Amino acid sequence: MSFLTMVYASLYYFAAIVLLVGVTYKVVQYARTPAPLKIPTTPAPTTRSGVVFRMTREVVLFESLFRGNKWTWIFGWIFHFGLLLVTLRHLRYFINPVWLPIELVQPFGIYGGIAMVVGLAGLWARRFFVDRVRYISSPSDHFILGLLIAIGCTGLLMTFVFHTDIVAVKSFFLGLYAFDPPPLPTDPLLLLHLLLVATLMIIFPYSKLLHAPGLFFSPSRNQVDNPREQRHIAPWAKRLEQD
Amino acid sequence: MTDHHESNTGPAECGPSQPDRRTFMATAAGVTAALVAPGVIMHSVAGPRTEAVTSDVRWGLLVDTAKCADGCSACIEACDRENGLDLQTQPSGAQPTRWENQKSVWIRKVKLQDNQTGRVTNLPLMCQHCEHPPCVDVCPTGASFKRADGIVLVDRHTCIGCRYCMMACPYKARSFVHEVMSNQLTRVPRGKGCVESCTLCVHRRDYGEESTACVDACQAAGHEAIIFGDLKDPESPIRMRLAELASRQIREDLALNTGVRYAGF
Amino acid sequence: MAKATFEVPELSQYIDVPAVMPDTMAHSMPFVAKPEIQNPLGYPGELVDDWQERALEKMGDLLGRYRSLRVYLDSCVKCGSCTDKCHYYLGTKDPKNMPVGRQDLMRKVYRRYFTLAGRFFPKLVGAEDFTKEVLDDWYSYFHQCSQCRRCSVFCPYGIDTAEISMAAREIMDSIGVGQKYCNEIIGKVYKIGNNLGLPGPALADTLEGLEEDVFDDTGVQVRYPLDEEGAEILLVTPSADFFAEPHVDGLIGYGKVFHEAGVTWTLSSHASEAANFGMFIGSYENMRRVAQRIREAAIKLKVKRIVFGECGHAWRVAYSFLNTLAGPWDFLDPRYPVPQHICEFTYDLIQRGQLTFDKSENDDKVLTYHDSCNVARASRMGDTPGGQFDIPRAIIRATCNHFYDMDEDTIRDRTFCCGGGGGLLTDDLMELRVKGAKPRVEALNNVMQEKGVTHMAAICAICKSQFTKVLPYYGMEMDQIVSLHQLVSNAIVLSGQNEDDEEDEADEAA
Amino acid sequence: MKRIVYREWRVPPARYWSLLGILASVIGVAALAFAYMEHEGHWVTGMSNSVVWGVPHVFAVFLIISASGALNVASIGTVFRKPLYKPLGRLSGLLAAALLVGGLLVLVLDLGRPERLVVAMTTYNFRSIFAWNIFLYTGFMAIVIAYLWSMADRKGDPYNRAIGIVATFWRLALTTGTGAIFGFLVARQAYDAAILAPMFVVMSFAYGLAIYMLVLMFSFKEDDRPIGNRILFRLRNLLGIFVLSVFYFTLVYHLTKLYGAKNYDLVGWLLLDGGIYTFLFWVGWVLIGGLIPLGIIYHPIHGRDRNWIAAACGLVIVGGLSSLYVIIIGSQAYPIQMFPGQTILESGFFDGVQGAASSYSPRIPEVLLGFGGVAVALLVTAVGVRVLQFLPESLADEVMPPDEEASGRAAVGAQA
Amino acid sequence: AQVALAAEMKTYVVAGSQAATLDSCVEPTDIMRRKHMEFIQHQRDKTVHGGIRSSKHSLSGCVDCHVRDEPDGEAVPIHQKQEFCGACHAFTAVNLNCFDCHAAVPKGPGAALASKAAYQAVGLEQSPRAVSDGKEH
Ligand code: HEC
Ligand code: HEC
Ligand code: HEC
Ligand code: HEM
Ligand code: HEM
Ligand code: SF4
Ligand code: SF4
Ligand code: SF4
Ligand code: SF4
Ligand code: SF4
Ligand code: SF4
Repeated sequence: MSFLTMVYASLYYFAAIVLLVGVTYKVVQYARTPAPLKIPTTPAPTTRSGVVFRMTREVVLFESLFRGNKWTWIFGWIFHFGLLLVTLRHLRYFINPVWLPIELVQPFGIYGGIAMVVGLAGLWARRFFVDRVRYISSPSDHFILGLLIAIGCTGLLMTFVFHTDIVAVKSFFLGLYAFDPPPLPTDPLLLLHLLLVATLMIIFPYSKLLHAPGLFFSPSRNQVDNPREQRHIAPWAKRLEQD
Repeated sequence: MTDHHESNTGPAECGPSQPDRRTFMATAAGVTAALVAPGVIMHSVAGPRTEAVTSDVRWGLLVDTAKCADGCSACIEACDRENGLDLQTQPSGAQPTRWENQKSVWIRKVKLQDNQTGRVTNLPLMCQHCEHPPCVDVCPTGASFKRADGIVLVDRHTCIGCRYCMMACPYKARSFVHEVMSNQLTRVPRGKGCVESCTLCVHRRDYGEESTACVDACQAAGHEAIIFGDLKDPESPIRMRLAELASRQIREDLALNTGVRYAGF
Repeated sequence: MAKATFEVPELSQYIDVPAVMPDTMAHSMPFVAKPEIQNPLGYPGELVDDWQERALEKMGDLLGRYRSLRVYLDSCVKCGSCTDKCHYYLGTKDPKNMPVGRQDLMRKVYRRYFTLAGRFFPKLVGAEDFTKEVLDDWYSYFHQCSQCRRCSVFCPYGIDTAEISMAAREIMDSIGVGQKYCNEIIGKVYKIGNNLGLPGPALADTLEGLEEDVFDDTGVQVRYPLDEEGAEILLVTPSADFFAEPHVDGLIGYGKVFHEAGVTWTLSSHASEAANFGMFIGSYENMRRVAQRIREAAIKLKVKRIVFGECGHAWRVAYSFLNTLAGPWDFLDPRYPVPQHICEFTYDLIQRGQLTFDKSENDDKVLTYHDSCNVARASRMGDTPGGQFDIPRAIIRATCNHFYDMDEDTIRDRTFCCGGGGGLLTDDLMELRVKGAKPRVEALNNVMQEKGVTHMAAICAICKSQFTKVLPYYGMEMDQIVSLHQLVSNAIVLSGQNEDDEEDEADEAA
Repeated sequence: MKRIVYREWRVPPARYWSLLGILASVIGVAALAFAYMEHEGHWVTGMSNSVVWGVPHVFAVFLIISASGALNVASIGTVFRKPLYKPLGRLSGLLAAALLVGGLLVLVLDLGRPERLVVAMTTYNFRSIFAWNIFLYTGFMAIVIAYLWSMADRKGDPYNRAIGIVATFWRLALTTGTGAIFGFLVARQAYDAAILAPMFVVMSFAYGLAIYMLVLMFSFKEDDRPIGNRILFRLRNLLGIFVLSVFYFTLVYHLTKLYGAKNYDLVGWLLLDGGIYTFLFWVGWVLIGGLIPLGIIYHPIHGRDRNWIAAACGLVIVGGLSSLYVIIIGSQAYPIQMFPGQTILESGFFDGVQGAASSYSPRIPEVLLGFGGVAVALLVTAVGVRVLQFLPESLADEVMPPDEEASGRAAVGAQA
Repeated sequence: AQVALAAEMKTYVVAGSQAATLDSCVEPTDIMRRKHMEFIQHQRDKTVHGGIRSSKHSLSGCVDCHVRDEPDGEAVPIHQKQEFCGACHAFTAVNLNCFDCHAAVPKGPGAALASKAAYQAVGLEQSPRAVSDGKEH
């Protein structure tokens, strides 16, 4: 195994562990923390299935953001939808045989990549041009946007200009599963792309990227509006009752 | 492959002899192109073309309707075979009469009667390879184009199948591939969803063959009603014939300056 | 009457989002609670020495107890969607009044002490030490949030700044930095039974007076009972309803409605307060203690149902938390939800055709309706989501001929807070209250100009008090704000009511 | 003048979602039809090498020109400074965008190689009117969005009129361009006429307005919002004028065709002898799409009845579809005249043997595809009015701005 | 870019094809892996518009050289999942529609001519298929 392959293999083992353990830890932590009071933002659904529907609208359409700010919504949505397509397309590097639905959406991933970068650029522009958003932006906000744009641009360059050996890339990742990765192509763009992606994976559990799992645990969105019908009480609050 | 071909050979009058002769042609033009080339058409490059076509030539056809025989369809069948149109099969479930109007036809026979004189004329009709082709003007993607040597083609890699060119062609020369294809020939790729038409046997042009399938067939059938050649070369047989015969373009009023000319009607 | 030591914002035709002007409100701080106010609530009397440690410890404790806090502190992506949604930002231009700006006051401390990134790269992620300056900012700006939840409506993750303000106030209380207004009131509830400190006999007096007034007006003996054991309904209403205009007109209305419904009802001197300021200071324990009084009163008076009077945050605590804090309510009549809102009660009667109205009694007014934020965004009425918007409007439509809504962006769940909620209804925060009312007053002003609206109805004691105080700053009349049940009271035709009286009143009005 | 208040469409959720459900299922069926056509190839449609554009194009062209017509209402408001029409502007913009989306979708899904859409979007042949139309359509979309923004956002207000004027011209160009798609086809006798372009323009006015009125009346009725007679009758009268103009152009079209002597046979065929096309011309185009609606609109009693007005709009739409069927398909069915003075006795390719017209009968998948386009347009509209403030709260007479005559005078006065 | 060690890589060249008997593709293998699509697309435009048939990146050439012949001489369509183009594209989930139109086996008169230039590029006169027996079509 060449030195480079070894470095990247270890990097990816490390990043994957950080990502998995970190996100699992956070999710478990969220799930374990009680929500002692009913605080859905009303009007809220009065049934579980209603909540699922509300959540779906939030996740798929960013409904609240739509009501809040159309510009952010349009860019944010373009970015995330693009990211979704890119992710689906990328699955082909990690599963073998590739599932049919992935094969079918795969070509759209390229447009997804373009959309993603466009969306990110719009979001970034807001951070400079809207004074309120400028005020609340910290270096890490810029950093994450820059990181994602860099990932997108290196990827797009590979797709359109400096092709890499996809077969070898895929073999490398499949090899990681078996702890025996074949050599990784040494195209600089690919290495850069992968380095940035590993960075993203590593910072995920410590950064605002936690919004993705966080949304599902937000009490103002995921609670059913039925406090009069059902008593809702947290374990620690129950203890108060006993004294 | 061989058996396939046999099953598709047309009426006996021109069929069986074809394959052999063409094989010979192909080999001759390919392997020993240099030997065959001299004396043939001056402008055509012998062997696979290495330089892009230029406008030094303009390919065209001259149909002498007087010679075109009633009841003959040799050119049609030859074209179908040459270009793999005979491989079209009616999709199961298609209604036969509609299918007749949906399958591709690059060249067809038309039989006319003059309203005044009652004179009957037979002629083969294909893409006229207009100099100012309306099909090219209207094509949104530029898939329809006129090659420098005057051949009007569809680049089927960029054709989106909008069929606007078919609306625009005054000769109804184009066909839309309505069904899924299989078993195509290597030299003539064609498939569902694109528009196509007579290419003046463009592959033959590029491999330095001297004539088209229809011309060869007509000759083989003994009619010699079609002549192929370079309209720009005063020495070429087609120009010579054009000088001899009174010829016209179909729908001359449209001023398309067609590359296919008709004499004798 | 309005004398201002600050500039009253100009109203415009539309919601203008101002450019940020940092620190315009840094000086705004409510009075700090004295030890004698703090102690009864179980808090240290003044800033303790090891405050930083204790505060962080408390923060850790709350993070483990409230999922909302934990998720909200982690999830914000600084998208900016909430930035122009807070009425305090719109009115004061202070960026720390942008909801996310306010959250960040706590988030930067959270990041510094509770996350890896903040521990190692504080500058990068905007983490900061918990210094005295930060604490001062906390005290200032977490008392510039009326916990109206408007920001949570527009946040893609539903991040509710109110939850964070509550937690911050709880942390500050726990290190001895309490707000005088809220904590004093909670103390009064413990001691006397209501926010205003009205003792039982005073209540009885007032209610007797009401009965007389109503009889004079209508010739009908409408009762306003107190502490009547065995009554069917216990009415819990904000203590403001007992004396101040326009609140008391609402109380008169409730009585008339109960009268027409033919049910027996009573108020309680033990639970003579619907408001629960425990919520404002984010203290589960205090909130629970206040709520328990209602349980005790219900048991003592052997009532079958509990109905709440008009008050926004009281209704939130009642609707959303009462079952949790003081439940289960298995000893009450299971056919009715516990608790019920007086509007639900009235609406139900209207639906069943049991009330007769003479709408022309309200013809001197052209109305609009202010959705009180806690009703709109933190609770419900009726069976279907959004009932809290439709039911009050249906009542207004049933009792008035002229009604127009304000601009769509400023009503229903997008309603603007009156500016006085969340424990800020105190004179030491007058500047904040006036500025914070701007967006609401602006929308009101627009319908006044365009539709000729004269009055705004509300169903919240805080809103009513706030507007009575604040409208004059904007050149409007303090009596332009009315109770919803005041309209009911005006229009309702009591059975057996004297016809002549009615005409008299009509003449007067004309 | 009072400020116009716009509010989201707030029909009860059950009703709203069932409406969306119905539209979505129509779209779903259309999607299946598309998948079938795409998988099998076009042989499953009624289209052939003779009639190459079928029912999908009828729908697509109808929707596209209606889109342009729907925007007309907004234009009248801004460009011609008729304040009465201003409150109608936003819906007009939305509907225009929605109809265009629906129409283009049908057009694209009927392509032989729809997956090459991106080719169509990236490679252009600038001599092709069709390629220009791609620009016209995407440009239209962008302009409508800008226009909507300028109507809805206060920051956009200063640009409103400028954008409105651009939109108006763009719109005219778009319909002219669509008409020119046919008008430039010298090959086909029935098309080869400059008058097709202006004819498409007036058609677009009529059909777009009819759709607009139906959508407006429906959405207002569902949400209990009032529409005053003043504005409704205004729109009705306008519709009357547009239908009359379509009539006029139909007449001129046939007259110019007759003028060129070589077209006698074509006109004769169409008016007398064209089978389904003759029927659709007289019954669909002339009677249903023209005479009956005009009768209703100018009827002293029915003309004031909302149900009758709605019926008139519906008939105009049916008539519009018929007229486009005649124009688009009839003209292809009529054989190309390649050999003047000759009769074709036999042909290997349906060249109008003995003058016979080509046959075409629509197949179910292509019709479903067409309906899918309509459903998409309606769905976009329904979602649009629900989530954004497109519909004015009221169009009752008393809240509407004064008639432009009055304000026009005022404006003149102000200038003087 | 440095060359990935091709030797360690799985190869898709199938036994029974001409390619299996040869050392090199029309370009070095690692370049082919990365850029073959550009080559053929480029060639495509040159051929269709310019009529140039003599350059080495012709699709017919790919097919002719890489297609696998069954022992009985029947060629197996190259885009099938187990075959050269098909297997690799299945691995990378790339859907090609080239073979909607293009013959996936050398077929018909003149097929050998179409692949000739590609063969010449690697130093062979022409496809052995064309000369081995007379049944090139
Ligand atoms: C003259 C024969 C020949 C022609 C023509 C040819 N190839 Fe190849 N190709 C080969 C050979 C031999 C190899 C194996 C090279 C090696 O093992 O390194 C190969 C390898 C490849 C590979 C790498 C496969 C792998 O698994 O590493 C690709 C991709 C490829 N060819 C594509 C094409 C394409 C596309 C064309 C048409 C432009 C084409 N080839 C034309 C002979 C040919
Ligand atoms: C709809 C039919 C169709 C499709 C799909 C198609 N082609 Fe072609 N292709 C053709 C036709 C027709 C020609 C012209 C052949 C000629 O002129 O001799 C051609 C020629 C070519 C040529 C030049 C001839 C040769 O053999 O080198 C190349 C290269 C080519 N196509 C590549 C491709 C590629 C790569 C794809 C897929 C991405 C593709 N084609 C898809 C129809 C098609
Ligand atoms: C070594 C594996 C491999 C082999 C063998 C191979 N390809 Fe590919 N091919 C690829 C990969 C990987 C891609 C896609 C690159 C991407 O997704 O960016 C691709 C893409 C293409 C594309 C572009 C498709 C598009 O949608 O843009 C064409 C055309 C193509 N291949 C033709 C061929 C043909 C023809 C053959 C057989 C002669 C062939 N390839 C053999 C790996 C291979
Ligand atoms: C369930 C999945 C997700 C949902 C529902 C979601 C939702 C959102 C929303 C609503 C926003 C705010 C709007 C905006 O600024 O765009 C946002 C912002 C953001 N999201 Fe996500 N997201 C998800 C997953 C992800 C993932 C997986 C990533 C990263 C790889 C990501 C990266 C970001 C970034 C960087 C921002 C901030 C953009 C900015 O700085 O303005 N999101 N997300
Ligand atoms: C380990 C994970 C990843 C691997 C192995 C990987 C690999 C690749 C490769 C090989 C390409 C070139 C595709 C081609 O040439 O056709 C590519 C493109 C791209 N990548 Fe990644 N990538 C990874 C993760 C990501 C992530 C997390 C993102 C986004 C946040 C991303 C964004 C993109 C984009 C936008 C493109 C261009 C569009 C496309 O071809 O899909 N990649 N990536
Ligand atoms: S005959 Fe028709 S297809 Fe051929 S070049 Fe002329 S217009 Fe084009
Ligand atoms: S069908 Fe193809 S060739 Fe004809 S106009 Fe459309 S894109 Fe051009
Ligand atoms: S020139 Fe070739 S393609 Fe054209 S009709 Fe004759 S045989 Fe057919
Ligand atoms: S082969 Fe010659 S004679 Fe026979 S139909 Fe064709 S052109 Fe006429
Ligand atoms: S809860 Fe209300 S007051 Fe507090 S930050 Fe949010 S919008 Fe502002
Ligand atoms: S809307 Fe929510 S996520 Fe966005 S900045 Fe505000 S609090 Fe953060």
